[in-house]
Amino acid sequence: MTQPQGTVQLPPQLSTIAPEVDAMYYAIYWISVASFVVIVGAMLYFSYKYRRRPGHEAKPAGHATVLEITWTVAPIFLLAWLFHAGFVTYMHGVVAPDNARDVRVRGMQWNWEFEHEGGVIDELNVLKVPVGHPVRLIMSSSDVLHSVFIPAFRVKRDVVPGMYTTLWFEATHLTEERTCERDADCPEAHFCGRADANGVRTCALPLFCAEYCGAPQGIQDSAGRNTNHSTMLAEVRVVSQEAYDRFLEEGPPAPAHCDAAEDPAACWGEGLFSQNGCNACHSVDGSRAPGPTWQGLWGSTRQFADGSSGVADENYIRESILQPQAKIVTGYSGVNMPPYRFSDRQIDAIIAYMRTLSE
Amino acid sequence: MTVEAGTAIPSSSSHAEEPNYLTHETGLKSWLFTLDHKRIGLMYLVSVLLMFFLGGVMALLVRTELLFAGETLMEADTYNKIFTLHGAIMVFLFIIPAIPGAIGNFFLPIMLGAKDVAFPRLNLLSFYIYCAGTVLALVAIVVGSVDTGWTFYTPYSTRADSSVIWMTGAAFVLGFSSILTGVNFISTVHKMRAPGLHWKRLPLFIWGIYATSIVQVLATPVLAITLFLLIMEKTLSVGVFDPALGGDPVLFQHFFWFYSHPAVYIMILPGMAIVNELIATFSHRKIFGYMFVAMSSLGLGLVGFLVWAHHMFTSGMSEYATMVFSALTFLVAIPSGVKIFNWVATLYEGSISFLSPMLYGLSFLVLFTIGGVTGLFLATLATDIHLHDTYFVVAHFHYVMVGGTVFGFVGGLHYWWPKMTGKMYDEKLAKVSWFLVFVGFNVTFLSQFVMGSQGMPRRYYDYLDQFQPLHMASSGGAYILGLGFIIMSFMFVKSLRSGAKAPRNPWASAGYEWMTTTPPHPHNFEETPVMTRGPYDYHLCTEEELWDGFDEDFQPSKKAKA
Amino acid sequence: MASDAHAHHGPEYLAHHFETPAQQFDAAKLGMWAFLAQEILFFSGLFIAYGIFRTWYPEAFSVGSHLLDWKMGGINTVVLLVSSFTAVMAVQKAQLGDRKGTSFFLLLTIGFAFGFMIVKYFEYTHKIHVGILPGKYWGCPGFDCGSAPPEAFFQEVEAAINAAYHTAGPNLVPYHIRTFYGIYFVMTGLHGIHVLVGIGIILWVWRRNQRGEFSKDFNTPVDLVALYWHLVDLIWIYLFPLLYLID
Amino acid sequence: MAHSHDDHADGYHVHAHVSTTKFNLAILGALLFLTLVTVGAYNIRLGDWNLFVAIVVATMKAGLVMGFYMHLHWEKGFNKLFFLGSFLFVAIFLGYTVNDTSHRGRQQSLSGLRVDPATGQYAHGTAALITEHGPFQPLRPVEAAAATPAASDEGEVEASAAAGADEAVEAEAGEIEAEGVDVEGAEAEGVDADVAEANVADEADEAAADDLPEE
Repeated sequence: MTQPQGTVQLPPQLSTIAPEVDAMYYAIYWISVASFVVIVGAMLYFSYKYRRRPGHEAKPAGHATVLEITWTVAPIFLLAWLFHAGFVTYMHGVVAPDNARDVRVRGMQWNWEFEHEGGVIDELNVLKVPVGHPVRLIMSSSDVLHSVFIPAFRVKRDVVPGMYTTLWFEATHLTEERTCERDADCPEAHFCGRADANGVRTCALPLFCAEYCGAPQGIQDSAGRNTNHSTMLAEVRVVSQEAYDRFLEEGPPAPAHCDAAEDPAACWGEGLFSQNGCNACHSVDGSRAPGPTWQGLWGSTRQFADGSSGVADENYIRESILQPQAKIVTGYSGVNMPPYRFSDRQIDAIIAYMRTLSE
Repeated sequence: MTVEAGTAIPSSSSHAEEPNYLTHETGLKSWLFTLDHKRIGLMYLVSVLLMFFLGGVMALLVRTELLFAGETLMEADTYNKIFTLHGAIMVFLFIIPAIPGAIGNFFLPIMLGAKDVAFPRLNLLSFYIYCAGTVLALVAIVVGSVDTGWTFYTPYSTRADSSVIWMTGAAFVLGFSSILTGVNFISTVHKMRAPGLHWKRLPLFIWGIYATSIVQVLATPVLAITLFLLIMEKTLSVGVFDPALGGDPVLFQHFFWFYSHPAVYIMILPGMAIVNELIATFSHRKIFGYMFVAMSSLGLGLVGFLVWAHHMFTSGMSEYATMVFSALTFLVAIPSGVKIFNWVATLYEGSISFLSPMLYGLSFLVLFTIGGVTGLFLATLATDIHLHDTYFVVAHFHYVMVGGTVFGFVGGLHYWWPKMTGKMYDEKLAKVSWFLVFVGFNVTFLSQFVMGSQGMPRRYYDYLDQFQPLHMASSGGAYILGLGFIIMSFMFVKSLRSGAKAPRNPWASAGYEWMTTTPPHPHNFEETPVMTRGPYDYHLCTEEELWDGFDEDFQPSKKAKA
Repeated sequence: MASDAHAHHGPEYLAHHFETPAQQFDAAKLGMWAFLAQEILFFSGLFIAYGIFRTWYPEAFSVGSHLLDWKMGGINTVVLLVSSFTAVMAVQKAQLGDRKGTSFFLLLTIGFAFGFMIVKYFEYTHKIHVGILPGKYWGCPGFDCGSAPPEAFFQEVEAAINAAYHTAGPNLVPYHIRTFYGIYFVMTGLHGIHVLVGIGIILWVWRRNQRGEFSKDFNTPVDLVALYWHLVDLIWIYLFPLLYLID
Repeated sequence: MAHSHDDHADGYHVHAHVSTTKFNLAILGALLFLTLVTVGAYNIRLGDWNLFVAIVVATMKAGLVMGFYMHLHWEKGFNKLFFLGSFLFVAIFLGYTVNDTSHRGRQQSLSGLRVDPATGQYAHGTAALITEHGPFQPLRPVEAAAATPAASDEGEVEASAAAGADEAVEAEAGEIEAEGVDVEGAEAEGVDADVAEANVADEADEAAADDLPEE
């Protein structure tokens, strides 16, 4: 499958709606060029022909009602057509097909979080979508306005706090997953994504935040870049449907740098522990925090607020992550841990990490 | 125009002894407390030019930062403040008051043959309210960090720090200056016309300013209440716009654009108004389809109220609203088109001279046409979704606001400069600066069209490498544009210091304002004029009216008189 | 009629840039109407916010309204209507050249305006004291969110919930009641500011009248200030049922 | 002088309408009567017709004030047009804005909605108290509510929700039920006394503050 080429004006068409939108774009473009040539051409011609010079005098202007009415009324038909065609295409882009796969999108200053069917949350700022299948994004924001904009798909929709908005698209081509060092290494419409833990960067389609969402003073992301509206950039990876299904089943794969680790699962678990903000409430060194410390937690006997007790085994940990309120350890009632959704493999990784804290 | 028996067109030789508004009273007090609309107009002119300079510096800072990807000159948050200030200063402190406040104030009563505007005290008051607003805006710059963009979208603005209150307060106050000016002009146009000046003889400049005034009076209060609610939201937490308190952020956008879209017409209508005068004078011809052009101004003003939500097609509002607003938006094209067609038709069989004001007038036609047709991309729903909030939009509104309003304003400034100051300027330098401004402007913003349609979002501090060449081109254009304006300021300063004395009617115009002395009499006309012909009736003008006081030194096309 | 621009040729009250008193009067009138149109648009934003949130959150508006005392609002409505009458009488007296009558009715209007503000003062202070406040200050007596609301707060809200037409059930406060109070305070507050401004300019016009500046021929300022005052009344005519009288 | 102005031929005499005292009093009477009507309509509880009657009566009163107290009835054509025209612009403003706010989520389910009808989940960024409790909160702090049997009893809440005649209430019934469970759950956990004492507004305050970027 070769990638289509973009033009001087527009990026390549990588979604089903893109050719429709581009057809409208070029229709308007040529109408514009024609109007411009006629108006400016007439202006230049008259300017030359009737330039002030000896022996030439202006004729008093008359008025031509027929002419006036013609150029008032004639454009209406053209404009009505433009509106109609534009609206029809727009509605194609608005109403998602029934079989679309839903991806929930959360915008926050200055990151994107994508939650796939079954509660699979990919790493921040990465959106995987299947090729050749409609995808519907259900979006909301937890702080200020953002806007999802994928130029290659010709879609854009604001992400509003307190309100759901949706958009859908169907990607027509796989992204070229090649490693890169700068944008120029990537094919058209792609950019060189963020470095993973090993410093490896891969080409992907850019997903911009198109609605201004500000910048704090001197806040930097892990790569040392200023975090702000312009770096609220996610990578769109169009993968095959099989790969997408596998992803849904297994959740996001362990990060590449963990392959080399002594205990790859624990390495991944540690990453999840900090990425998902578990460290805000759980310490790993036994110090007091809003939630129980993880040091020595694995395998210990837990006393619950309702008087019962149990051993912290795999089932208990799994339940505590997915339904935190099911069993409350004495002394921690009133703490409202929200439920977290992880794939089985991720939970296994977290447990593996927890084990290392009890050794 | 003839003035009734006993008075004659002041001849160029005698006007040295005539009292003029600049010299009949002196001293700082005579300016600060003046009720003379001409002096108030000049004070506005000085203030808006200062603000234009300030906003221009911000623009160059923005473009310099964008010269290269990543940090070039400043940090991200500084950049955000700078582009916010660029927008807020240019919109609220420059473009909106520029033409009505400065040129409108100066020439509207003169063109009506009136001694002053209907409410001179109110006029001075609106100038001082403008000053108060400016001070508030400067306070906002000094005390803090307004980085919300000039649109103050919630909930970002409700959560940003309290300097936003100063800036929104400034816009609130400036709104009242704008409203009072509008009220004043409406009354003046209705009630202060000289004998014989009926509606069909009204100069098209007046028609444009009149339409603007109506829009100002009806739209600006909505901005005031919007900003008031925003301030209340920040202080009293009323929660109308903030979802964290149960409000609706999209509602803020409705409120904001209900003003700010008509505000686009508050900006562009006066620009068009000036272009009418430029084209008529330098073609020596009445504007073709005069009544259609006049009515299209009112039409634009009215239609301007019906289309505000086309700024919100991606905002998450209902598709019903999207459909209605897209359909109505196309209506804007009709009166705009009528104007353009009539201006081109005016050139036909005219006698066209290419002095610097006319160059701005013709540039307006070219640039506004580009600004207009690119509007079609944004009115059409399918393409707007792709282009919204990208550099395409930035380029589009700069073509309308700068290519339209600023070119109109600068053209008008050249055109009326001799009448206002009594001094001529260096035509050669004027042409050089026009050339630089025209070329610089197009380089700056044509590249932004391409960037935008390729997907470069606006208000970005940093960008992908693929946009690098176009950003550099755009910044380069901005420097050329800046240079053009520097040469222009030099030219005007030079004219004030050593410009030759301006004759009564340097452009051989039939416009009413050229019939009085230069600089004008403190009461505009020594005696109340009686209009017996229209302002563009060149065929009814006497030799004396048109060519008297005409001096070959300033007027390269004098030969054409024959 | 080329008139001499320098010399004063009309009555004293005729400004130099007008030709005739009628022109001056017409210009002033038109300017005032344009200004009033501006006021209408100014308040429109609040009415639209009101309309949208009332459709979205009928329970909040129902309960919120029952927390207001319609009798207080009713008294204020009557006060403002009567003050409108005194204002129009002041205009009539001025038109007839009755200086004393004009002053009398102007003062009466000011008196009613003060009456209105006094009633508003009691309403506001009670609300603030109890903690019936907008947004995050809901339930914060005197804007102090550190202290618990007084018992009166709970009793009043409970009574309102029980009396409201749209309600969710006993002891359940609709969250958006704080939005209703946001709108209530902004609407009545802005209206109150207009009343205060009105008091100021009526006083000023009264003073000019006392100085004998007005006559049968020239009384435009009285006319204009009355127009402004009627507009203030006009807005209250809508505010009263929309805020106080929701079932 | 002044003869050349066609629109004010008799320049020295300003012609304005003068109303008689009797007429002004009659208008005042009508206004007071209409005030009685609107208060009366409120007190006989018209329910859904409340807004309609209120608007109609208020508009009649406004008409009287504008027409006769403001002398609009005798005003010049353009003044009338300008002032009354401003109401047209208000109508445009209202009509088009409401066209959006009351039609969100019609074409594309979910788009523009605040609650996902399928899951009952509120969109992110909603007021924290709503995401926690739904659109209705217990009047008294949870601890106090426990003391009042009516408020804490789940069945009671459910019943009242079902009894609510209003559609909106019906729609929210699920939420209330969920909230009832919450209350019960909180009790079962023996909520920290400190937490319970903090009043409802405080929680909102804190929650809102939590949403703010702290940078």
